[in-house]
Amino acid sequence: MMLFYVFATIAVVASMLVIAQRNPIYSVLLLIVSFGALSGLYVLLDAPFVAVIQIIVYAGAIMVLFLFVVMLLNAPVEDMEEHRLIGRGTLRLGAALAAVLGVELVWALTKAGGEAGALPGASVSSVAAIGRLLFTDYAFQFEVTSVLILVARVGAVILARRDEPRSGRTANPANPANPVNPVNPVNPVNPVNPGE
Amino acid sequence: MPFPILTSLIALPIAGALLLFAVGDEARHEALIQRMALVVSVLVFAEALLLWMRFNPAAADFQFVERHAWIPAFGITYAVGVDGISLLLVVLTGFLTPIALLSSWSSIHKKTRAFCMAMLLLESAMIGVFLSLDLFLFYVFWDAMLIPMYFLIGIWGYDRRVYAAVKFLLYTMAGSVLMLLAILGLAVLHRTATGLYSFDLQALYALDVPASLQFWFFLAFALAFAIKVPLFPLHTWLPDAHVEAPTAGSVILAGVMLKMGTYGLVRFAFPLFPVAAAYFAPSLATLAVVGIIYGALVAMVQPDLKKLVAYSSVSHLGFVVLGISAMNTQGVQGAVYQMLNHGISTGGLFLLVGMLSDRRQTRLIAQFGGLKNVMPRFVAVFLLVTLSSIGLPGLNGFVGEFLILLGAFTWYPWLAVCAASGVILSATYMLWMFQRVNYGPVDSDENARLDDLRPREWAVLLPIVVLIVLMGVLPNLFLRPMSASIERLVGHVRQSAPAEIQAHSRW
Amino acid sequence: MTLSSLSAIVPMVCVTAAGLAAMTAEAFREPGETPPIGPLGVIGLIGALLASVLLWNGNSTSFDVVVADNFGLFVTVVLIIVGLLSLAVSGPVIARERLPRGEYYALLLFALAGMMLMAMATDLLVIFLALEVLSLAVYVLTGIRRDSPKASEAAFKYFLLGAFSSAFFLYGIAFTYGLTGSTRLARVGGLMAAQAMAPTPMQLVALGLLLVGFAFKVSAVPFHMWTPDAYEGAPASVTAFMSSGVKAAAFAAFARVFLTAFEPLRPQWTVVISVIAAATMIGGTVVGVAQTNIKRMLAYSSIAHGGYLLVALVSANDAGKGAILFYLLSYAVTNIGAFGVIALLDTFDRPNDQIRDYAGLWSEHPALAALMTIFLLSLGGFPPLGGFIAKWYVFTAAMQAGHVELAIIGALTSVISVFFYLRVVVMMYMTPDAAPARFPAVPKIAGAALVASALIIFYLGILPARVLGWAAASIGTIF
Amino acid sequence: MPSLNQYLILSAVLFAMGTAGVFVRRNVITILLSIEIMLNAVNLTFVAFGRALGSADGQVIVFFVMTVAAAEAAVGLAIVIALFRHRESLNPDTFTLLKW
Amino acid sequence: MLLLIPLFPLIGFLLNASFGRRLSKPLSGGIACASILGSFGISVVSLWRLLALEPESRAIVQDVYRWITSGTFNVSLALRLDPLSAVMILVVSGIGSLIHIYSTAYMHGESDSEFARYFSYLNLFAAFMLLLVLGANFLVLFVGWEGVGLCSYLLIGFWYQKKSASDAGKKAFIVNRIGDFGFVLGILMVIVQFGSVDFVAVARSAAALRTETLFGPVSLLTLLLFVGATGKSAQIPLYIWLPDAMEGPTPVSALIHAATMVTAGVYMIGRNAVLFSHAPQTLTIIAVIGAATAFLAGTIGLVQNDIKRVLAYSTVSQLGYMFLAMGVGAYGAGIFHLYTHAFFKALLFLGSGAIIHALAGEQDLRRMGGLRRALPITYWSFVVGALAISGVPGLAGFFSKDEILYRAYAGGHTWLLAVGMFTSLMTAVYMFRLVFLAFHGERRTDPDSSLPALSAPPALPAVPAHHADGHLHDAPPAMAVALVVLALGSVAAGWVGLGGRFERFLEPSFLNGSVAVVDAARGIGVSDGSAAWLMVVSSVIAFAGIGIAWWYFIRNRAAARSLSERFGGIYRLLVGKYYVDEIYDAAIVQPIHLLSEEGLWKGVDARGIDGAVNGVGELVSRSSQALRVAQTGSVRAYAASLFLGVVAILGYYLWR
Repeated sequence: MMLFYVFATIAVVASMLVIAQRNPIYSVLLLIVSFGALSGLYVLLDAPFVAVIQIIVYAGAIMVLFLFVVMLLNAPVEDMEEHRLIGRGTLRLGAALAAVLGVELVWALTKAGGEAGALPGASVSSVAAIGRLLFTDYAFQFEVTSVLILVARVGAVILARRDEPRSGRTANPANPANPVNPVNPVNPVNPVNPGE
Repeated sequence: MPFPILTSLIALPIAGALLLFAVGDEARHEALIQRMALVVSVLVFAEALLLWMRFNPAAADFQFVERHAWIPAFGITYAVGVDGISLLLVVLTGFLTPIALLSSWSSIHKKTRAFCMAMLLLESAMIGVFLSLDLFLFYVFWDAMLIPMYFLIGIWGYDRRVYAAVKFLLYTMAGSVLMLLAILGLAVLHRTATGLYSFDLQALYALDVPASLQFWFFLAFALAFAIKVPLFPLHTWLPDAHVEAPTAGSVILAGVMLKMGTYGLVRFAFPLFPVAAAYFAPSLATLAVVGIIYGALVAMVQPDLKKLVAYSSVSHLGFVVLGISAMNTQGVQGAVYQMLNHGISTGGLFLLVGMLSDRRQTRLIAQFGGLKNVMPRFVAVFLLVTLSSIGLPGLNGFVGEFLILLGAFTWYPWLAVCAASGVILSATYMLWMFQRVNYGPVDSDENARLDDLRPREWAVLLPIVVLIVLMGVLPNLFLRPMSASIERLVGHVRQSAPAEIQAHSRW
Repeated sequence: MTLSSLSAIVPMVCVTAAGLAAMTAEAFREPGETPPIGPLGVIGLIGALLASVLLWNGNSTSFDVVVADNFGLFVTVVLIIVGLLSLAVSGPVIARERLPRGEYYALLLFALAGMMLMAMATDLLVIFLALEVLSLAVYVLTGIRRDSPKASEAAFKYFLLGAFSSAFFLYGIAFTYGLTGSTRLARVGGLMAAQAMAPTPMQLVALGLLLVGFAFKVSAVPFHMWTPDAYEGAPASVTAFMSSGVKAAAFAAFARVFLTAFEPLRPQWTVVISVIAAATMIGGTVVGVAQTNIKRMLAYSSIAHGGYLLVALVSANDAGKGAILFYLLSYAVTNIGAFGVIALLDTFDRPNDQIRDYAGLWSEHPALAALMTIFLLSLGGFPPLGGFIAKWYVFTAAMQAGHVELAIIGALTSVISVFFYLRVVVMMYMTPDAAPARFPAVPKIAGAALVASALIIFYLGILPARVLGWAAASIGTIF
Repeated sequence: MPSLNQYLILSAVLFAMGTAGVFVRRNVITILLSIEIMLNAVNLTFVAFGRALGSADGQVIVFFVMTVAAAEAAVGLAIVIALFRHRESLNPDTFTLLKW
Repeated sequence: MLLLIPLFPLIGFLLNASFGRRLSKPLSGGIACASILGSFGISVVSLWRLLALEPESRAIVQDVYRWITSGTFNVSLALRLDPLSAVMILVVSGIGSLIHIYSTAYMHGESDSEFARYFSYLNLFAAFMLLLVLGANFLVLFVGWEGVGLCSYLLIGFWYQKKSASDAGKKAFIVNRIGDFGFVLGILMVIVQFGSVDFVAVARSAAALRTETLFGPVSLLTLLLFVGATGKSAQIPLYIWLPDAMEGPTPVSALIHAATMVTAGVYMIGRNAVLFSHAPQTLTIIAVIGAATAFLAGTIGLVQNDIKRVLAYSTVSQLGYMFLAMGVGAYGAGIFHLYTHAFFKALLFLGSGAIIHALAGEQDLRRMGGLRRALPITYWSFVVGALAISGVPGLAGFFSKDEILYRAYAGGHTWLLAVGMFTSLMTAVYMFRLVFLAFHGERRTDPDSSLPALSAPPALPAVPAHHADGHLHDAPPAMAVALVVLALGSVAAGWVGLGGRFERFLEPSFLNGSVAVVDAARGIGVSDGSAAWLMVVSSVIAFAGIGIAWWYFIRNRAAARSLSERFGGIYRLLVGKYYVDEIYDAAIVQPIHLLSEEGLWKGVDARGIDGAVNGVGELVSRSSQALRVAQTGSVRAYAASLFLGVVAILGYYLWR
């Protein structure tokens, strides 16, 4: 019980800080923290497998990817200049909406009586069981994800690839002064799909 | 299986239009294209006459009926048939299209092939409207008709053609989509009653629609038709469309298209919803009478010949609607007859005005004067057409107007009285226009240089002149075929209206 | 597992295989040569088509999450047509824009596979995965013109909002799973029916969140904001593809989920979807009036058409059953045709995507002008074109279901929409062209494809009976 | 032993925070991060529900969600890079070539 | 047989209309005269056949064909010859022929094509007029009725280059249309009341009714019919077109606007005598209006200086006389006067035509005088006509007028009698004013100073000087023949009515086979010698009138001058024709025009209705622009709208 609150507070506070940060690097790091807390919660929900891949995949891979991109683009601090197109009003409205959304969700959950009970003792937690599920019942989904990742990889490559300059209808605004090294963002994802 | 004459009537112009594809639309083929189109339309007219020959005037019911399943799941059939009411309108369409085509020979030189194709497609759509016995089919033709007309106005029209074309299209659509919903409502109603959808006209005649729904449906139908007619407050698209359309377009528009509205009232709105019709008839008639007087008064002060004729159409079609609303034999028969008259005389007027504007590139009355000195034959024809449009006895206009007035007088005398005052006004504006255009000395030398009717123009006008006299002298020739169907229609509508409504509408 | 149990996924497998083939071909090509990648895709699609024809009425299931029922197959066929047409119109664009041919075709085919899966999936998770597959592919295709800031921006907006919406969708799935302990539509349906009388808040939240996810994909107001930007930014051929394909797939899944699993909650969702439908029809048409860029204009028009489809969905009864499918077919063909024309007219050095650029098209490209006119009139719902029958069908369904107000709104908005379709027609036919001969020549294949779609439109408009029958029968297999 | 609802409420709060992220930060990266927050919130819900239902499906689904998240992240970041090439900025408000 | 009567001129019309411009004058004129003479011949023959029949059953009916059939309503083109129509066709075709012949000379100045056009119109008129009087039912009559209106429109505006001419034609047609408006409604009421349009049938069923003591339907419909008559026959309030109609060629004025067409109204009432007899109120109204018109027109006629206008007003006044007769139920007398009037008024017009012809278009009395010696034939025939119209005993006018006056007296309508007498006094005065000014005194070419100048008719055509003093030639033979024949007619025509023979002959037409309601209503026979004193009085009046004219216009002109100065106001009022045209223009024409132009067209149509229509479009595009701006392009705004949707949906579900 204690632990739950600890992890919960960490997760919430960290996430709050994530969106409170000006510097994206801090945000990324803080997000990793909050993910750690989440994996702790997963452990509490005795889902060790999820907890582990949460650390490996999320913290280990995806967040690193983020970090990588942030550094690549090295645009550490966001520019503070206002853009008249979207006024403060819209932003306030948006934030308010987010708050309202939270309230609504929470309200819905509290109003719902049935599931409020304590969690039953027994649970399937062995990695083996999950593995079996994954390759029997969920085999098809698994294959689908392989296509998904293939798409993602191809997309990432052709979008992020440094293109040879060509004349054309869009003489694009002066290219970045800083040299941009070609990145292959797909690597981190490899470990999670032995399917390929 | 007998020869599907009606289908071939609808298909022939389309076939002709496709045939025109074979010819390239280079300028050197123009003459060929024009001739081909003319031949096709003349064939259509001939076939229409054949139809008339073989038509049995004694029978009240639909004849030459063809019925083929089309969308069985929704009880939609390809059903066409002709009765006394639609017969002559089909003939009229067949009659006016070649004339319109011929009249455009000298004036249309841009994209002639497309022009001829549009005219032919328009013709088959119009014939389709008159022949359909299935509401869905009717609506298909009804809407399809708009497109060629839109292009005719928009491409070959005068200066503000685009505005006019778009206005025409949207105005008409706005009315007809609501009619579509009403049609769907009817089909759904038929389903709830019998378990099957049906868009078949006769099946829906038989269906008894609850009064409350009838009102809404009738309003939807009436709105669509009133816009097409056009009835008084909904008429403002007409002057623009008429003024901007090319001569051929105006002829077809005035000659045939406006009749779609009144035809729709007779064929659909009244017999399908007799109760509502009975309820609304007096107000409809009142609007019509307002339109008669209003149209005439506004026509009186128009500086532009085409606008004047356009407003006169508003006035004339007011008579038609009045006759229909009276829903007695004389009224309806007069109304149908007046549809034909208006088609011929107003068509003739537009042709004449077109000839003037071809020669002088203007339609302003003030620009003319003393034409009788330079083109006496033209003026003679002009005079005859003018007289027929002011309903001089012995010419076609009188018969229709008198029957309508008779029908209305036996129904609501006061309406007839007000409508009759239109007789004075029409004489006023037409003769005033005639005087300003044709009488007096020739003041400008452009006018002095005008030449009289050319042979082709004679060919265009002569049929109209003949019909004007013929329909005035031997109206029974045209009245007899329609009488049986009209008698039955009137009987059907009048019986279906309950007593208290009868009392309200005095039917 | 026997081989027959795989049959249901054959169509999408064909397409995926074609995609892989395309990639390989691209990968191993000598510099300078251009392997016939388009034809590969065509072959795959033909295979898929054959497969679906063979599977017709088979109702075979694979992995218990994919079912090749007629509903799914109908949509699959629609998607195959979309695929063929977009392959045809893509060729010139790729050549002109120097796009990476192999990747382009591969992504397009993968997206198609995802769409087919989405149409056939009977499991929320699979639907989600399929959704992601097609979305990611389309995001990339949208931004594939790397050198164009507009394209990248469009991709970015589309991606960001798409990611949000899929998060909501996923959250909805989570709640559904929590409530029913499964993501299989059948079981979900069962448990929903169990307490359809007094739905718990969590049920409603799940419903709402799923609704949001779909509403975004079909770009319904107020989830539509991405549509015009994405459509404008993407290459016209891609716009053609996504405006018809994505919508078809999304609506298929939408219909399947809401008419099977959430059918018990119909009273709950009818109201909401009706409101959204009305808002979509009005918003789409009204804003479309003011557009000056033809792609944006058509984007708004496709938003509006989404509205009509939603009407068909709410009034999905025995009358309106087929309406959705038929409308999807006719809309997809028409829309892809219209965007195809735009794609063909756009040149290397100028987009030609302003409405005023179409001035005098008639005198330069009479055929293209005629085709464009046919497509626009069909979108406007004029007989005797497919669009008319489709609208008529939807309105019939609405009247039958008693949604008269929706029918009226639909009718009136279609009148307004005609206004802006006509603006293009006015430009093409009734406005003298400012600068002559700006338009490129039309490649044979692409032209043939457009003619084919025009013919399909005429067929649907004049002899719709058979297709209507198929549509009704197909959707009959899901409820 | 916390109840299911506590987990759910926690995830709801996180989810809401994710949504809020779009508006408080004027930085594309952060916005992507907030999407990740939302996905994680959903994951938590899945796991909690799975636990409550005593089935492993929840966890399997989370596995797939993570894959999706990875893929999305890859594509998203690629798009951001492409975008950044055109404009020296990560501020979403600057990308307004397409409007009206 | 009967059909041939109108058919002949119709054929003449068709020939001249289609080939006329290629025919020479003698040929086209010949065709015209031949055709009308032909129908005159047939008329005489058919009259002969009519007389052969029994007096009571004198009617020949020819049902040509079924014209309009609609449900229970059907009309056939039927012709009916009975005493009344016999008289009419004789007058029309007879006088018509004379005028055709006269015209060949009178119109000789015109070009070939114009000449042909003139005669085609004239033939067409004859055809329609004959159809009018032969028609056996209201609709056929109406065809003729409108047809002659058309012809009068065409002939008045014959010189279409003159604006005044085409204006006059238009005015005539439109004023007639106003009358026809009433007439049509009358016909409709007849159909509704009696279920038929056939005169005999209507008369039969009308006879069955009781005479209306109050103003009932029959009174109403007869009144409506009478409105038509006021238009056609130029009675108050619609007489205004006739004076202007003098713009047409003089023979036309003689034929259409004196002898035949304008009497159609009188004929129509006579034709429906039974109907009108059942509506005493209407009859009273008719009588009063007739008397008033007679008096009013007479007063105006006194002071006009355009020779044709004087005649025109006298025509109006004489027509008023006829209506007075009809109004007091003296149908026979009315028709009798119609018949005699046809002779002498045609004569007078043709005479004036001869003068105008001789003076090359001069119409102003003040530019005439002393023509007696120059134009003897014209002079003497004119005098005969003047004597006849003034009612000098022994000439045609005397008998018919006296008959009317007697009937008025016998019917006890003292006031009408008085008015009638005073009118005939005025008639004598202005006719002889005309004679004296035109033919006596010395030759004048400039306006006579002794005549008050303020009555100058608009735009006197300047007379070529050489013509003014150069020798004048009298009427050429074609014209002379017509003048002489008509002069003889004006002398002799009256005698056929001696002892009421004429009326007895007509009686069956009025009874239409019904009971003798006509006189039963008043219970008096036709005039016998019993009222000889009345004859004396009226002859005295006639001579008195001539005397007064002699005193003022021969003996001392100054008196006339001083008189006109003493009563300056009245004089101006009369010269200004009571300013009726001006009043109508200000009260009706201008307001309508203004209303239509500013009010309806520019106001209601353009601004109101079309404004609303375009307003809708405007509204849509405005709102479109407004909504469009919401698409700011910022992804965060888009996200906001997305979330808005989410929150709204969830909120709806939770709060509901």
